[in-house]
Amino acid sequence: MIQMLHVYKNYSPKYPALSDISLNIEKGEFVFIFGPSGAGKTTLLKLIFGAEHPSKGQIIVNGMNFGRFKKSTLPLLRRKMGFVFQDFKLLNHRTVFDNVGLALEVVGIKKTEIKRRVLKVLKHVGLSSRINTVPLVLSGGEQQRVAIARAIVNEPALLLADEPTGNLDAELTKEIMKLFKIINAWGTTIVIATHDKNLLNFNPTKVVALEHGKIKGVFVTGRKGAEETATRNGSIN
Amino acid sequence: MIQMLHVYKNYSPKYPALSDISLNIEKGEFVFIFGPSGAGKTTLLKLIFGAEHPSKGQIIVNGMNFGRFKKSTLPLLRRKMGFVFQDFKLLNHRTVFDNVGLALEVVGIKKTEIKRRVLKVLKHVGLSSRINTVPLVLSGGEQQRVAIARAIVNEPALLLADEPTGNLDAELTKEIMKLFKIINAWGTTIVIATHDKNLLNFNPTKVVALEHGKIKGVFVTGRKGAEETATRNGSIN
Amino acid sequence: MKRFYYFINKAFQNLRHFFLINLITVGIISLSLLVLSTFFMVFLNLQTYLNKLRDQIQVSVYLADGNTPEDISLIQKKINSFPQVKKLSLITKEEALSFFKDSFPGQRKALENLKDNPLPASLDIQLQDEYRGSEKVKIFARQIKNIPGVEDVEYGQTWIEGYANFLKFMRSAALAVGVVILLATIFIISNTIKLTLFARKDEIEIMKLVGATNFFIRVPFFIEGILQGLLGAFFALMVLFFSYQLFSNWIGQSSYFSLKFFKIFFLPFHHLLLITAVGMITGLLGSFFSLGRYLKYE
Amino acid sequence: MKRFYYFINKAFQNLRHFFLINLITVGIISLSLLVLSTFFMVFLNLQTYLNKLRDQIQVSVYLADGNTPEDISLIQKKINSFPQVKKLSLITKEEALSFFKDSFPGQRKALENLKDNPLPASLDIQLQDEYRGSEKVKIFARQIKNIPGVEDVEYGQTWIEGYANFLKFMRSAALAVGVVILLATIFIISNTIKLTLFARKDEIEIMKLVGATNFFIRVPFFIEGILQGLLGAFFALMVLFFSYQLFSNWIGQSSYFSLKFFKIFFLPFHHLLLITAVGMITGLLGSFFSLGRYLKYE
Ligand SMILES: Nc1ncnc2c1ncn2[C@@H]1O[C@H](COP(=O)(O)OP(=O)(O)OP(=O)(O)O)[C@@H](O)[C@H]1O
Ligand SMILES: Nc1ncnc2c1ncn2[C@@H]1O[C@H](COP(=O)(O)OP(=O)(O)OP(=O)(O)O)[C@@H](O)[C@H]1O
Ligand SMILES: [Mg+2]
Ligand SMILES: [Mg+2]
Repeated sequence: MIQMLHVYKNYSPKYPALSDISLNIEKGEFVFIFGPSGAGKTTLLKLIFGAEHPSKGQIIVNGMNFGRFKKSTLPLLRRKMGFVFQDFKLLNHRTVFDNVGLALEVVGIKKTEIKRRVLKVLKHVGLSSRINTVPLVLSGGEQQRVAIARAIVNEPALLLADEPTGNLDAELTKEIMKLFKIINAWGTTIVIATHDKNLLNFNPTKVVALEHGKIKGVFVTGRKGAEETATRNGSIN
Repeated sequence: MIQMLHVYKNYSPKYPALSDISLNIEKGEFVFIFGPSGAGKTTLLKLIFGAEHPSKGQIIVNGMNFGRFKKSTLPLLRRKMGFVFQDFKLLNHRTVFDNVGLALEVVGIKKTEIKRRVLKVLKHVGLSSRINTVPLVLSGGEQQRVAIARAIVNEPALLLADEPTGNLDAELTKEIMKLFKIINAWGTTIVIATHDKNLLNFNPTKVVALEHGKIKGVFVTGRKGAEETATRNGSIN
Repeated sequence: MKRFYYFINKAFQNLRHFFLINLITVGIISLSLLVLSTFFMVFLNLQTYLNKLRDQIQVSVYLADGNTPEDISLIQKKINSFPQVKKLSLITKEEALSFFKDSFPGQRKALENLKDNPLPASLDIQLQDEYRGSEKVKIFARQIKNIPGVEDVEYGQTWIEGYANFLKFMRSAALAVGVVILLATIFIISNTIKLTLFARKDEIEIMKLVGATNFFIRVPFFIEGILQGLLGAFFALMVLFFSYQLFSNWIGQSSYFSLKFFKIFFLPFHHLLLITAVGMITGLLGSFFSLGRYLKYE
Repeated sequence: MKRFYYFINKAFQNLRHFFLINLITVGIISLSLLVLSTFFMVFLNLQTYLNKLRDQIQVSVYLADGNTPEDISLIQKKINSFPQVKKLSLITKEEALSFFKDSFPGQRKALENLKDNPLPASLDIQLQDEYRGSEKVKIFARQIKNIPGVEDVEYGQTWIEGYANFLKFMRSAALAVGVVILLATIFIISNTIKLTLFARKDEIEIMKLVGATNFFIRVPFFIEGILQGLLGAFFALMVLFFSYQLFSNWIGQSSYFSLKFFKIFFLPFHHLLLITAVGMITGLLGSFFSLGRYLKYE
């Protein structure tokens, strides 16, 4: 699904956000990018999403090389992805329904079908009662769930979630992780960026530990006590 | 410092965000408002900050009754408060320095003094190297720390922090909580809204448990095993 | 086709959603176009009025006293054969005298003492429209003067040249002012739209993030821009029309004005279309160029 | 005072910070004011030109043939005592005849045959400025006509009334158009500023949240609005001035125009001040009213 080969990203020459990242994520995997604040987690997800371009190195997503294809195919690629942004990126003055429906609207899906699917996914994240509210008046956790709903409503082949439970309490976090697991079971590849150790324990998953823009190691956790598998900087899998 | 008497807040008649909240927070206390997503934590803080008005009930902050005083004194009251907003509320196109300095600028403090204090507080939150960056390009955790810096730079008598560590890793969370403890030791009253159980264990503090807009109980935690003190709905202290 | 319906729908939805912003935009477009069309109307009316003045140009041919009535009708025939001539009328010596007496009543007594009628017979020629230019009249006058029996030809040389100059001056001044107003209108409309897009750049960014193609994002904005231009033009022309009505009524009722002196007319249909087109095209292009900026985001 | 310096500083900082938005705003203000001032200039020039025409109004007093030179100088004295009279000049019978011959060369031959000079002597009166109204001239003419020895008085009744009507028409049309342009300018400027504030409402909200008073937030915006108006007026008047220079040079060099016919002048100083004031005041008021909306936030 995702191959990164010796990828570097420097926003400014002084502070490289990512250096020499090589990573291979298979279709259907459930991967955590784990690291402290400023480690480069968001940057990594943005590179996969095509929202940022690597300063060096190759990124291949779904068989497409980001360095090669035409700009105009990016939207088509994105329609197969879902992204939960760390800052949500919701339209603050549109209703929750419109926000979630937008991801389907751009594909040209029919109104009735949009309605059906949006209602379903809002039920999953526990926001059925908030359908006609605007995000502006929602609580932080509610906004985050709208962002999650939008990311999964188009049943993406790849779900990228940036700190998707940062504003959710323990109970809701559990619910959302369960939801992600279900989606994963249906075949969606999932990559979650987080700084929260607790998240890692939800199920046996691959964890890519990031620090100062470098891969510190790759673990598999969840099976009672994390055991390290591959090594730093490593070609994983 | 803060008295709330039978406070209600209904954004819409159907869903009361807060109902019958009575609360007394003394000067110098360190209080957590703890509850799940949508419990009303942010609403409670906003009421204390004067950013929302109660539908019913009395709120007295620093001896001033919010129902009574003139609108024009609100800014003066706010200068003695700091607020870490859940969504940061930073000026995305101004530098970190300008953002933090703004809280001092509005009071009319001299440029050299602003510089001294901003540099000091940015060092405390570990952002000295980001001084001339704009929040737009900062990582989520960095933005949150800018928000914290702005809230404490004017050495407020009351610090309100809404989920101040939601985007911070364990290490930074510890640092920030230590910083809050220091500020608290200097006499600042601190009220933190959070859904994160882990936060509660940092030091012996009062915890106000909120759920569905109601006070479920008040605890004191941190002294090895939380012991409940006052009761639900109760007049605390 | 279903796609198109969606876009139209979306555009209207946006107009409704950003109601205040759109109201201001339409208001600004409207007023810019109002200024433009008011200018147009005043200019066209003035030009028509000046053209009417030009229609009064005529060439007077003074005949020598020795001509017999037969000579005169021969001269008439000769002049009539010129393509420049539209209408020809004879003023006999007697008619000339009585006309002179009417025009200068103060001198009537003096003229009554005369034994001979000192005034010559003349032919008044009205010219075809295409021969009213100052140069063309000059040439024609010279040709006529060569006809035997014609003593002199007059056509208000100084006046006709002054008039031509004035018209040229007016036209170039109006052209300059018109171009300024037109450019100002286009600049204002397109930049107003640019300003409104500042407030909506989040929307564009988010649409790109959920996989909307540039085309998909653009089209509703284009339609919105066109609609803004259309609405702006509509309101501008409505206001202009009602002001025109009020104004002509006021002229009609006013005792000061003889209606025939100033009968103002409204903008002709193709000018209305032109102004509407200016609104719509600048609305479209304004959206087009402003969007470019934001569509670069990824 | 230190406060004031801070505000000015802040305003300039904002101008720089929101450079593109401010550039567009200043551009729009500039063009609006350019249209307004171009209109003003054209109107003032036209009015001056028409006033010059009015200065050519004169009253001709035809004297009876029987007057002796003494009679005539008595009449002259009498007329000179009227307050309306500015200048009086005598045209003798001989002068009248030669003038007539010059004016109508076609009839020269006819007139040479005359034994008596049929034309009367006349007095041409130039009127004081304040007595040039159509009604006032009429009254004056009637008074003069009653003087013994005066045969007739002429003053181009129809022309003077037509002119007065035209002037009235022009003034009210210009007033209407001017008011439309002025209102459009004010509307456009204030709403442009409103649109720019849409893009900056976050800033206002956040300032309130950190404890800024409304006064503290407002003042830099006001100064910014005033500066935008000032800059806009400055650019508008610069462009107008250079266009004026170009245009008058073009007229001066053009072989078509006699300079005395159209000598256009630039806007007088107090009009420049007026236009600058319109820019600054609408800039200020635009900021004032737009800010109100956002300052309500808490
Ligand atoms: N657009 C940008 N321009 C310049 N620097 C940037 C930009 N985006 C991110 N950075 C910097 O790159 C580093 C990595 O940022 P990133 O957002 O990837 O961190 P993160 O791991 O997501 O952190 P957090 O957990 O705080 O969100 C940070 O130091 C950040 O300041
Ligand atoms: N301005 C508003 N208008 C209408 N409803 C609102 C408004 N602000 C908050 N609410 C609703 O009130 C309830 C409480 O919101 P609040 O933001 O206080 O929750 P919270 O405890 O902070 O939750 P979270 O942990 O998710 O931030 C939510 O259901 C929210 O949708
Ligand atoms: Mg991040
Ligand atoms: Mg909250």
